[in-house]
Amino acid sequence: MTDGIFIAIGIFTLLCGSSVILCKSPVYSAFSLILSFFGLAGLYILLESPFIAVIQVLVYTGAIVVLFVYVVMLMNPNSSGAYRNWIFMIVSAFLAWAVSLYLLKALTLGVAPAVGGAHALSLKEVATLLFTKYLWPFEILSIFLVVMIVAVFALAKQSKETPNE
Amino acid sequence: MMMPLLLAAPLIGAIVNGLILRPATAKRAGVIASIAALTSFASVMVQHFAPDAGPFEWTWFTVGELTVKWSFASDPLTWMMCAVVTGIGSLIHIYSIGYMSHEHNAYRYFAYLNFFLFNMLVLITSTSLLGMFVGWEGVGLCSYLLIGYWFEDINKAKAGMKAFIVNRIGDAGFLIGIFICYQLFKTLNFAEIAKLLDTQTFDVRMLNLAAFFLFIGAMGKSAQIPLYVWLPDAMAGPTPVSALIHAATMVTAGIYLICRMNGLFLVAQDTSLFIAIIGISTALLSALIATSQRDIKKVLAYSTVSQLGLMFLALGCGAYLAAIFHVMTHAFFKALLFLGSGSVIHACEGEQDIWKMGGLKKKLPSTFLTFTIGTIAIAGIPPLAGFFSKDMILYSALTAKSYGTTFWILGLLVSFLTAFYMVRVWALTFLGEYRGDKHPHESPATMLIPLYILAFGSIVAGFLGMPEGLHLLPNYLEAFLHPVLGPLVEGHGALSEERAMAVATVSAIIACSLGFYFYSKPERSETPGKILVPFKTVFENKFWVDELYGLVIVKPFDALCAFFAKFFDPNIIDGLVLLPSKAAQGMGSLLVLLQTGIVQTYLLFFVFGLLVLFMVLLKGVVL
Amino acid sequence: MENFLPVLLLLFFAVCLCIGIYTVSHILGPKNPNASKLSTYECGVEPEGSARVPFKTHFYLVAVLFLLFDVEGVFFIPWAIIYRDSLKEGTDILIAGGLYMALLVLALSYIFRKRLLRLH
Amino acid sequence: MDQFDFIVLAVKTLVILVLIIQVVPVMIYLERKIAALIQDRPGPNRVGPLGLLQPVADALKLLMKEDPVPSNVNKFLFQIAPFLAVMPACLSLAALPLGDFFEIGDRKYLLQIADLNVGLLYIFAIGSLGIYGTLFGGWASNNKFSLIGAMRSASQIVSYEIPLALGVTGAVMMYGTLSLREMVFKQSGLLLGVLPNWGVFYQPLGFLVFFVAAFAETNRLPFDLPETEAELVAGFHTEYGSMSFASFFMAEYMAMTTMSAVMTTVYFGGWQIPYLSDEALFSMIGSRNILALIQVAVFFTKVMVFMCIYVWVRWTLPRFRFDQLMKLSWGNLIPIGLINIVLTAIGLYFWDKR
Amino acid sequence: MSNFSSVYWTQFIAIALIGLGMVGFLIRRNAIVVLMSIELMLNGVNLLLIEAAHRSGSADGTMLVVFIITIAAGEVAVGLGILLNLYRIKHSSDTELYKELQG
Repeated sequence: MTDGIFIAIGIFTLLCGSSVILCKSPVYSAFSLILSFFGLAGLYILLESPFIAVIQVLVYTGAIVVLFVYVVMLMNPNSSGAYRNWIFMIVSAFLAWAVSLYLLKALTLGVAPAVGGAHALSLKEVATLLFTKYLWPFEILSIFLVVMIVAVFALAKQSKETPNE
Repeated sequence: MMMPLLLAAPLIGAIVNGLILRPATAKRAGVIASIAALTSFASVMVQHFAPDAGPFEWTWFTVGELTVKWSFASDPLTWMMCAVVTGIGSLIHIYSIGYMSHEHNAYRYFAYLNFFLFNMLVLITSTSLLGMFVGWEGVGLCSYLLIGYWFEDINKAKAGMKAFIVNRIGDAGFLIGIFICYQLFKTLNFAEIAKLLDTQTFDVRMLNLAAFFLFIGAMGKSAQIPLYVWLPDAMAGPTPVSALIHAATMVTAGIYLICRMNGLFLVAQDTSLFIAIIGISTALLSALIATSQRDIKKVLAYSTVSQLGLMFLALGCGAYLAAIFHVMTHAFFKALLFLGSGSVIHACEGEQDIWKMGGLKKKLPSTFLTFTIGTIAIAGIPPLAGFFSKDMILYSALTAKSYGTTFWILGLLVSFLTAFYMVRVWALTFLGEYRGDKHPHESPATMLIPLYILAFGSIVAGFLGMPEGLHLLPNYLEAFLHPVLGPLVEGHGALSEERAMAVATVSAIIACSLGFYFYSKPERSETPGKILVPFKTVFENKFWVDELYGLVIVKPFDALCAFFAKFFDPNIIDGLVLLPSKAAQGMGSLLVLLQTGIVQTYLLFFVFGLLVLFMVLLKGVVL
Repeated sequence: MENFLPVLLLLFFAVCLCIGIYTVSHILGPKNPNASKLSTYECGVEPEGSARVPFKTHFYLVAVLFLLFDVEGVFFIPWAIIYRDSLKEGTDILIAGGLYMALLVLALSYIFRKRLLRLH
Repeated sequence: MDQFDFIVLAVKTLVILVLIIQVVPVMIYLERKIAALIQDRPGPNRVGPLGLLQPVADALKLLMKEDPVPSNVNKFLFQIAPFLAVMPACLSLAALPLGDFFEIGDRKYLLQIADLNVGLLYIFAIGSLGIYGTLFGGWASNNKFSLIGAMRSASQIVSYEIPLALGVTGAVMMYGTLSLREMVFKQSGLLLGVLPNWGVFYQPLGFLVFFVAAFAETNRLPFDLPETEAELVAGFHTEYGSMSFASFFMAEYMAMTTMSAVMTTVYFGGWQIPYLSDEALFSMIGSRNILALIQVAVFFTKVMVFMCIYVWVRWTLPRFRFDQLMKLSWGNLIPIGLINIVLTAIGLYFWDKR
Repeated sequence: MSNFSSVYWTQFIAIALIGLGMVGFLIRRNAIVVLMSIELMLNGVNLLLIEAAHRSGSADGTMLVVFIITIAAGEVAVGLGILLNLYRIKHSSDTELYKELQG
């Protein structure tokens, strides 16, 4: 039964993913992006990591895509000429297809056997791991976020100088 | 001991004059030069009466199995030529002391003159073709330097260059001839070649070819048909130069070459015939031109060319003795005539146009006397030198193996014309009233003494080679040169020798009277011009030969050079050089097209690279 | 995974609710559109020009700051969960949290310092 | 997970969903009554006894009215926006513990839709999706004022989510877990003999930040800047007709209930009766299910108390200006939240050392 | 739930997502959609990581995903900031107009 749900959600995500890149107007692609992230959250739940699912929904869907929608609203882009010319589409489609096939092959080559019972990861275990083994990356990431804030302010200041007609 | 002194004297004179005592006055430089010439003449005389031991030898260089030895031998032919060259050379040196007295840096002139003498002696005395070639080149150089002595004047400088270039063409032919001789005989020594020609038989065609090329060298130096154009222009040099180089010595080098190689030319019959034809046609052509020339020196120049033509006629017919005899006599009276005209020009302060002279009999008595002797000699009136040598040539032409009579008739016509234009010049300059605006005066003694000596020479020289038939004097010359030039060929022509002599004398007398009749009175002097009107312009313009050469050779050559300079070099050569840089630029502009600046294109390249990376990493996998 | 099943059910029921509301209102509600109803309501004023007029980047800046601070806030929660238990082993959890807090405060003061959000 | 359990689960989910949805009409009625009380006027009493049927009348009216779709809008987004607002509101109920558990036969079933060990985080995650309703609604209706209204309300919700998270972090530090059910169990017992062992007494500052942020989250006065009738004509849902307009309001009220429920669970002991522990109560009553009912009743009374406070605050405080709004969130609430975390950390350090 | 059918499905979906993302940022002219497709690819990677974590039982994969999400957040923040400035200059979000850095 769970396989069925898994495949269903998977297909749903892929559909939304393809509509992200195919929709002419960016608002609709943003909307389909939200739906695909929901599908992904569902997949994460099925893969027994609820913490990541919630983080995904909270950070990705709740903040990043909001930013996307904001920018889309700010820019109100006209959806003329959404795609590049034909040759590009065919070439890129082929290239993507080829690379994906190779990726798939590479992954299946290197598949490690399912070692140890795949027990559900409780939230506490994940949290402790974060603060023992991965403490320094955690701190560095916080520094990264501060730097990002400074960057964003710099960009915003720059746009302030240019006339905002 | 005498032989090295013969050569060393003029060389030392040239060095002293040219390099050491540079700022010498004309007189001092002239005296030094004359002393040098006289010492070499003395050494020649001493050489004759007390000959040295063997040939003076000095190896020059050895290349492979060819060793070139520089050796000087004195056999009768060399001695005679040296005598003529040094004799007349020293007379001209003395004469030019007076002639060049008012020149301010005459030391340069005398240095060149001595250097010329040295080179001529090297040419004559060397026993190998290569040694002769060295002399040959040196003489060419000196003639260039001397013709272009007044190089400030562009025309004179051009004349010098013209002489040099035309000579070079001849020298090239001479060099090729030397190569072929070496190829054939493996040696360049005259004696050895003569011995080989007697003993071995060679391919006749190759011999002819060698002879032909040697003759081209002779043509260049002795101004025959195709390469004679430089001689009339060479008159641009001072008159003594013309006298020495372009009458007596240098121009005879060609004849001396052929006499020295007479063994070869005897065998090469076709070339000899060719030489005869060229000789007679040059003689006829230049004689015709000479009749209508205005400049006194030009007339004498063309007469020299025609006399050389006669000498080559003799050589063509195998009469080497006749040629050499005419060389000797011609040296005397032509030098006399040139020096005479020099003193006339000197008197008229540089005026050379005979129509602006006249009546100089009274003002220049001694010049008039010597000039008349010279004119009579060249005209071929019996007692003087000209008659005997010219007659010997005509008779040898008559008795030649092929076309004898036609050569004889043409030779007769040439001597008739010679007499006519010489009397014309003589009459126009000395008889009648003075037409010029100058006031001529007699030349100083230093110029007159050589004239008298030469005049005496012109009279006496004839008796040396009198033909046996007259039973007056034995033929000393023939006896003297017999070992070198071989026996006199007794041929049978249409007329006997005495009768031929008679006909020649009668024609000379008729020509003289005709010339005298026309040109002694000024009002009659125009008539020959009017009679031969159509021909007159042709003769005056020298048959437009210079213009023809200009058109045929110079213009296409210029065009060729222009083609290379303007089209070939900039486009082809530079094009090739710039090709790589242009190709690189082309490639560069191509690559720029790829840089469209749009992010997606770069991303496409990125993904493509990724794909290639995967393909490499997962070799086994096929999509 | 089991305890997320009810969420799925809840999702299903919510969707049914929405669809129900939508269909009921469409069935019951009358449909007679006229010009005034169909034009966007500009409190009586005639609407002109495109509605989507670009406005100050202030709003965008707020959204970006929210994104970055939200991520930092989220990191606090796992720290909060294990704070009490690992307090027994030692104070290094405190130090880690303190460092993190310091950086957060630094970022916040930077925002005030820059006065870009008209917060002063 | 056999068949029977699944059915019970489905029924339970449905019942809880309907229960929470019923809160909306009750709230509408209550809001009007309390507003009237504050403004010293009788309030709705025409429809039915004491005006109790007024909400039913409103609902029917909204259902019956036309739902026009203006011409120059993005049809799809315009119509889906209200439901985008309702969906998160419904989904966030999943983690709320209404009571302990009830029994059918020998099996026990929890009195909440799903006991997630990431419960609280789940609620915030779903809560943060509420923005899309406003954003897409405002943008799709192609109306300058509604667009600006949408932007403003989005900014407001966005900037008040952070203090919300920070406020709660203090409590999470104390309880050490994100599951709401465990939090309620941890709040049983007495604090210093007198006070019930509720979170609010441990985390007064945390509660304050959370309480203020909750108001902003639901766009309730004094933060209802976006829908101000005077300035922006009713904000982002100006163009919406009957039912869509109603769904926006429904979403708002459900969000209010969720927020009050979370406050009661985290800070006021959820279904715990202050001085009566569950066992004592069970020994008095005897049957587990009746106890469940009592617990649910206690939970709902607490929620209703908070809802009344919402309404009370709405009709007393004046509206904030937009920049004041921002200043309050970034300038005051977030710093206080951080201070609260620091204090809790230090407090716990000494509390555990003892 | 742990022994669900095979690794095959998740990897296929993840790689499909990555492929879609790749196609997206190659063919779309609108800069925002390009960024969105990049996010799509990142999520594909996250899915792979989670699947690996699930299969191997260790939580390292989860940690990595958390870090990826934060960095993606930072990236989007700055990316969209730059995009906005470009829009301010070019008045359009069409990537083919951002051509200055060429040649």
